[in-house]
Amino acid sequence: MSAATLHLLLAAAMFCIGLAGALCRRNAILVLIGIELMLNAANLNFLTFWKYGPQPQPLDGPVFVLFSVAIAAAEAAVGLALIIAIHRRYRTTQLEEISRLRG
Amino acid sequence: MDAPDQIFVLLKHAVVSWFPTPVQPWISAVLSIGAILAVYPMIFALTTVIERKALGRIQNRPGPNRVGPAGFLQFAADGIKSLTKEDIVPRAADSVVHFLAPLVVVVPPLLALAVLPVGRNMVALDLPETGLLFFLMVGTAVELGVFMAGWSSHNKYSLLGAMRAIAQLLSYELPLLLSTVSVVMLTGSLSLNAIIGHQSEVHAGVLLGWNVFTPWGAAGAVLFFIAALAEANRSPFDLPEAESEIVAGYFTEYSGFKFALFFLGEYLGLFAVSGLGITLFLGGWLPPLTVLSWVPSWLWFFGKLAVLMGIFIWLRGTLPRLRMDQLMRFAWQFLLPMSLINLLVAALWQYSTPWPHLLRWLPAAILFGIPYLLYHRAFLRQHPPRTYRYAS
Amino acid sequence: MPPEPVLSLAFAIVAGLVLGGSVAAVSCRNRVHAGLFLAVALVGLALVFLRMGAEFLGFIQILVYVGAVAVLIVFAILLTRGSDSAHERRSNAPGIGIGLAVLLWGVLAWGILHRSPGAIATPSPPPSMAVRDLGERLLREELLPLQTVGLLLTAALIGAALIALPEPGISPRPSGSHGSAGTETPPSSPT
Amino acid sequence: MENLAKNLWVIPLLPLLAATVGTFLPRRLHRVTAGLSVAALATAAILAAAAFLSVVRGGALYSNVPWFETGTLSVRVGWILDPLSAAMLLMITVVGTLIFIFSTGYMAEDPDSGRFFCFLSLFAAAMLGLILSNSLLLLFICWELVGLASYLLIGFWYSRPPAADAARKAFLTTRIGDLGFLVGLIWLYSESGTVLFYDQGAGCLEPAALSGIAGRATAGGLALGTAISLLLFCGAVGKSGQLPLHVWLPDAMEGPTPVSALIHAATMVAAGVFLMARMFPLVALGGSAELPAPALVVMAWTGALTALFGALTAVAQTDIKRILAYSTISQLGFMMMGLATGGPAVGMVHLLTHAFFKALLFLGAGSVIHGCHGEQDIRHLGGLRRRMPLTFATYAVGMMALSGVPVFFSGFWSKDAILHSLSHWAPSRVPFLLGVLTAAVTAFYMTRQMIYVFAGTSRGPDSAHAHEGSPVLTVPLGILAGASIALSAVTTPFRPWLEHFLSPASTPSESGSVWGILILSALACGAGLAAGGILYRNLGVALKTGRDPLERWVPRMYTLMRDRFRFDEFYRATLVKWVGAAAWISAALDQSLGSVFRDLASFAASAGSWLSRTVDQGVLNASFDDGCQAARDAGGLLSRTHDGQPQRSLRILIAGVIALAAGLLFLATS
Repeated sequence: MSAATLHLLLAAAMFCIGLAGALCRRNAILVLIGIELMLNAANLNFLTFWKYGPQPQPLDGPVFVLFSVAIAAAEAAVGLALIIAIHRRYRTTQLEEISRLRG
Repeated sequence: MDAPDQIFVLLKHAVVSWFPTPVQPWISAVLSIGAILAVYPMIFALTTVIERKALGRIQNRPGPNRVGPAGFLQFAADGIKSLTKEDIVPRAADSVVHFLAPLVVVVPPLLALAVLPVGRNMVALDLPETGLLFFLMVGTAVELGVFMAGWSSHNKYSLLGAMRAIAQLLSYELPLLLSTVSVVMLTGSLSLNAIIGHQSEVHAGVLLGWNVFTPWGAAGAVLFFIAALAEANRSPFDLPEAESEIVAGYFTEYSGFKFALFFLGEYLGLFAVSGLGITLFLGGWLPPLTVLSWVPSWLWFFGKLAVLMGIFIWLRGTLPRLRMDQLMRFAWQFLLPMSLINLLVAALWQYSTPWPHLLRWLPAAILFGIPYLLYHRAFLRQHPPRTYRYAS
Repeated sequence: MPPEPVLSLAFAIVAGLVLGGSVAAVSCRNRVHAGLFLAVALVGLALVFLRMGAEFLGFIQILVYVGAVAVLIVFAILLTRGSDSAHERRSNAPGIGIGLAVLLWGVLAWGILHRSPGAIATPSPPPSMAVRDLGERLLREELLPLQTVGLLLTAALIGAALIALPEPGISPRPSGSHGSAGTETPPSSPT
Repeated sequence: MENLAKNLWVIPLLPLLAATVGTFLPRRLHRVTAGLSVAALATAAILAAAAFLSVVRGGALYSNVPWFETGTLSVRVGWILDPLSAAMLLMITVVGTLIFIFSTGYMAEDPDSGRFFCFLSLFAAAMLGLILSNSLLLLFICWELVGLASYLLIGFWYSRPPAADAARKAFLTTRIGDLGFLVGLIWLYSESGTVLFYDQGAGCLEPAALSGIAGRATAGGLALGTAISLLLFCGAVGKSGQLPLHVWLPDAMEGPTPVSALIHAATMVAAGVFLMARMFPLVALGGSAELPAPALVVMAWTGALTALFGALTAVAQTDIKRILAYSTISQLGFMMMGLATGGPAVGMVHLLTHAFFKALLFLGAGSVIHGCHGEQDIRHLGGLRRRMPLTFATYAVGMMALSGVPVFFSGFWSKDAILHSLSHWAPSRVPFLLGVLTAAVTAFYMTRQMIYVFAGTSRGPDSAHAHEGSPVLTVPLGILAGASIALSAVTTPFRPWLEHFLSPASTPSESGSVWGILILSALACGAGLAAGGILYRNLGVALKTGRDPLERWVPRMYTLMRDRFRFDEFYRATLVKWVGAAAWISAALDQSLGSVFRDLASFAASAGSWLSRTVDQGVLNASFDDGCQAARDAGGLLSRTHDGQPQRSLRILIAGVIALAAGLLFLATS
C-alpha cells in the first residue's frame, strides 16, 4: 500500500463522512458542515495527486486547492447569510420546513 | 561576530554541544521553547506592574506600592493569589469546552512568538517560506478560543462578550492582513528574516531603510498598530471585556488560574502582534542609525517592544472606549479602504524605484492624503464636534 | 531524505484526528460542538497538508477554515439558536444516508485499491512548492481565474451583507444613533 | 507616423480624464467641469485634425498592444487610424466640441450641469474609443459604454418619470440588438481566432481570415460569413434605430437637447452604420455586383423600410424634437441603404454630412426651446422668424440640407450618391423607388415644420416672448451651418474627394447617369417643398379648427402616422403580453407540477378504464374506482419527487453517482 493509496482512502473516507452528514442532518448549518468536509476531502485529493501522482504540471494541484479554498470561503459566507435570513423570516433552520417557493 | 550581540546564541551552542549528536536538535528546540516560556511571561509580569503604576500616575493615584520595593513585586503576589484561588466551573457550563478555552487562547500567542526574530540569529522557529503566514494563521486560532470561552460559560455576559470579540477580531483582521501584504509585496518574501534583511540597506550613509521611513510603510504601520490594538482587545478597543458594560466579557465565569491564563494570553497576544509590527515596519532588531550598531540586536528588539508597550499603556490611560457601532464603522469604512489604498501606494512606490526621492514621495502622499482628507471631511460632517453645554 | 514508512505513527495520529473530527462534526447532538469538531477535523487536514510538504496550503487552510469558516459557522449556530424545538428529530432517514455513504466509500476504496498501483507511479523528483513559484503561476498563467475569484469574493461579500440585512418589514432593527452601523458585518448586532 | 498610431489612445483619454476629474469636483464648481470638458474635447479635436491630415498624406496605420495574458490565451487590443476612423474622428470631435460649447449656454441654469458634462465627456471618450479601436472586443466594450452614457443622459432629469422610462427603454431595447452583436463577436472569434481587425495579415478582416470564413456554411445552409454579419447587424439595428428596434430613439428625446443632437442624431446612432462599414469586408463576403451578399440585401431592405417609415411618421408629429428624431431614423435608413448598395464610402459620406446638418437642426431646435422657455409643441410656436433671426437662418440651412435642396447643400449630394447606387442595385428596384419617395416626404415634413415654427404669428404665450440666445448658443449654429454648406464642395459626384478618401478603390460613377439621378432627386425635393408650401400656406387659418391641414385632407392616414404606425402599442400588445403570459404559465407550472403529473396519470388511467368498460361492462365500477385510485397513487408518487426536500434529491443524486462510479470502475478493470 503506497502513501498515495492511504491518502486517497483518507480523502474518500472524509468525503463519505461529510456526505453522510449532508444526507442525514436536518439542520441547514450542519448540512453545510458536511458539505465543507466534502470540499476539503476534494482538496486533499488534489494535493495527493500533486504530491504522489505522475505530475504533468508542477503546481496544478496547489493552484486548484487555492482557488477551491477561496470559493469555499465565499460559499460559506453566502450560505450562512442565507441561513440567517431564512431563520429570521421563518424562525427555523430545519431543511424540511423550508420547502415553499412562495415568500 | 561580537560577543554581546551573540551572547545567547553562543550560550545555546555551548549547552547543546555537551549532548550527544542524535539528541542535539531536540535539546536545541527545548532550549528555545524554554527561553520563550521564560522570557515573555517575565515581560508580562513586569508589564502588568508598570501598567498599573502608569495608569495610576495618569489618574493621579499611587498604584500598587505595597509589595516589594515600590510595589514592583505585585505580580508575584497576584500570581500566588490566582494559583491558590478556587477554580470555579459553573454548573450550567459545558465543562470540557470551558476547560479547553484558556488553553486555546494561550497556546497560539506562544507559537506566534516562536517565529519572531528577536535578534541577529535569534529565532526559535525559522520558516523561510511561510514565516509571516504561520504567524497570521496562529493568530486566527485565538478567535475560536474566545468563542469557546464565551459560549461554554452559559452566561449572558460571556456570550455577549464573545460575540463582540468575534465580530471585532474578524473585522480588524482584514486591515491587519492588508497592511502586512504591502510589506510582503515589497520584500517579495514571507520570511520574517528576509523582511528584516530587506530593511537593512543603508540610506544617506547613516539611516537604515526601515519600512516606516517610506510613505506606505508609515501609513501601513499606523494602520497596523490600530488594527493590532483591536486584535489584542486593548483599550480603546476593549469592548469584549468592557467591565462597565458586560462584567468581564467572555471570561466572566473564569476564576483562579484559568483567569490568569486569559490574562496571560491577552498580553502574550499583544507582545506577539507588537513584535510582528516591529519586525514588519520598525526594522526588527535593526538599529535606526548605522552608528548605533554596537548595541546588541536583541536589546533593540526588546527596547522597541518596551517603547510600544509604553505607548499602549499611555493610550489605555487616555482614550475612552468606543461604542460597538463606532468600532465596526471604523474598521469597515476607514481602516479597510485606507489599507486598500495603501496597497496601491506601495505598488506605486515599487514601480517608481528609479525616480528621484522627492518625486517618489509626492504621488504616494497625494494618493494617500486626498482620500484621508475627504474621509476626514465626511466624518466631520456626520459627526460635528461635540459641544459641552454645561461643562466648560 | 530517509524513506519514511508508509503508515507512520504521525500519519495515523493525523488521520485519526481528521476522521474522528469529521465523524464527530456530523454526528454531534450539540451543534456548537459539531462546529468545534469541524475545526478539529480541518486542523487535522491542515496537518496532513503539512506532512505532504504543502506548508503554504496548510497554513492557508487553517487561516481560512479555522480562522474564518469555522468561526462563521459557530457564529451562525449561535445566531439561529431560537429555532430549536424539543421534539424535533435530529436526523432525516439516517439509515439511507449512512448506507449510501458507506456504499460510496466501498466503491471508491475498491477502485483506489485496485487501480492505484498501475496509475500512480512514485515520482522521481519529490515535488516541492515554493511560494514564489505559486505566486508567479497565479499572476501569470492563472491571471484570469484569479481576477474572477476576486470578483466572486467581492460579490459574495456584498451579497452576504445584503442577504443578512434585516428586511424592513420582518424585524425592525434596533435604532442605532447613527443609522448604518455594522451593516457590513451581519454579526455586529447580536439579537 | 508610427508615433501617431501608438499614441492614438490620447484622443479618447482626454475626455475620459475630464470626466474623471469632473466626477470628483464638488457640485458648485460645475462651471469648471464644463470648461474642462470643452477644453479636453477641443484639444482632442486639434489632435484629430492632425491625425486626419496625416491620413490624407499617408495611408492607414494601426498598432496593437498585448492587453493581458492568461494561460495560453493572449488578448491584444489596438488602435487603428484609417480613412474611415479619421473622418469619423474629425467629425465627432468637431461636432462634439460645438455641441459642448452650445451646452455650456443651454445648461447654464441647471445646478446639475457638472454631472451633465461628466456624462457627456464619458460619452465622447467611449465614442472616440469605439471609432479608433482595432479590435472588435474593444469596440464592443466602447459600444456598451456609449450605450451606458446614452442611458445616463436620456435619464439625466431622472426625477421626471418619462425621462426615467425613456432611459430604461433605450437601454433595454438596444440590449436586444447587443445580444446578437455579442453572439456574433464570440462566433467570429471562435472561427477566426482573433478579434483584431488588422494584424499584419492575421486580423479577422484580412484576406487570410476572410478566405477561411468564406465558403463555409452553418447548419441551416446559411453561409458562415452571412450568419456572423447578420448577428453583428442586430447590434447595428438596435443602436441605429432600424426598423424593429427603433422605438427607443424617439423616446430618447426626453434627454436634454444637446444630448439629442450629439448622441441621438450625430454620433452614437451612427455607430451602427459605422460598425457595418468597419466590418464591410466581412459583410460583403461572397457577393458580387449582380448578386450581393445576403447580409447586404437584408441591410438594404431594412434601411429602405426604415427610411420610409421614419419619414412618414415624422410628417404627423407635433413635438419639434420628435420630428427630428423620426427624421434621424429615416436618414439612418438611408445610410444603411447606401452602405448596402454602394459600399462603405457612400453610406459614410451621408453619415458625415448628416451629422453636421442634423446636429445643426437639433441645436436649432434647442435654441428654439431655450428661447421659448421649454415649449416643444410646434402648434404653440410660430412667428419665430422675426424674433430669432439667427436661429431661423441657420435652421433654414439645416432644413434645406436635410431636404436635399440642390447644388449648395451637402445633404443633396450625399443623398444623391445613395440614390445613384440604389438605382444600380441589381436585386430589386423597389428600394430605389422607396428612396425617392422618402426624399420627397422628407422635404415635405421639413417644410411643414419650418412653417409651423417660424412662419406666421406666434400661437402661444411662450413663443410670443421668445428671444435669441447668447452667442454661446448661436455661434455653434453658425459654424455648423457653414459646415453643412461647405461639405458639399467635397461630396459632389464631379469632385467626390471625400468618397475617394474613404474608399480609394471605389469605382468612379459613370457620368452619363449622374444627371438623371440628380434631376430626379431635385424634382423629388422640389415636389416635397411645393406640396408642403401649398398645404400649409394658410396655417394660421387652418389651425383655428384645431386640426392639421394634412389631417383634414387624409384623416385616417394622418392618425396612423401620428400614432407612429402603432409600433409601441403593437409591442405592448404582443411582446410585453407574451412575456407576461410566459411568466404566468411558468409560475403556474412551478406551482402545480405535481398536479400536472397527477392529471396526466389520471388521464392515462381513465383512458385505460374507458377501454376496460368497452371490453368488459360488468366490472365497470370496480375498474373505474381502481383506475382513479391508481391514478391518485401514481400522481402522489410522482409529486413526491418535487417536494422541495433537497436531501431526497441529494440521495437520488448520490445513488446515481455510486452507480456511475461502480460502472466506470467495472469497465476500467475488466
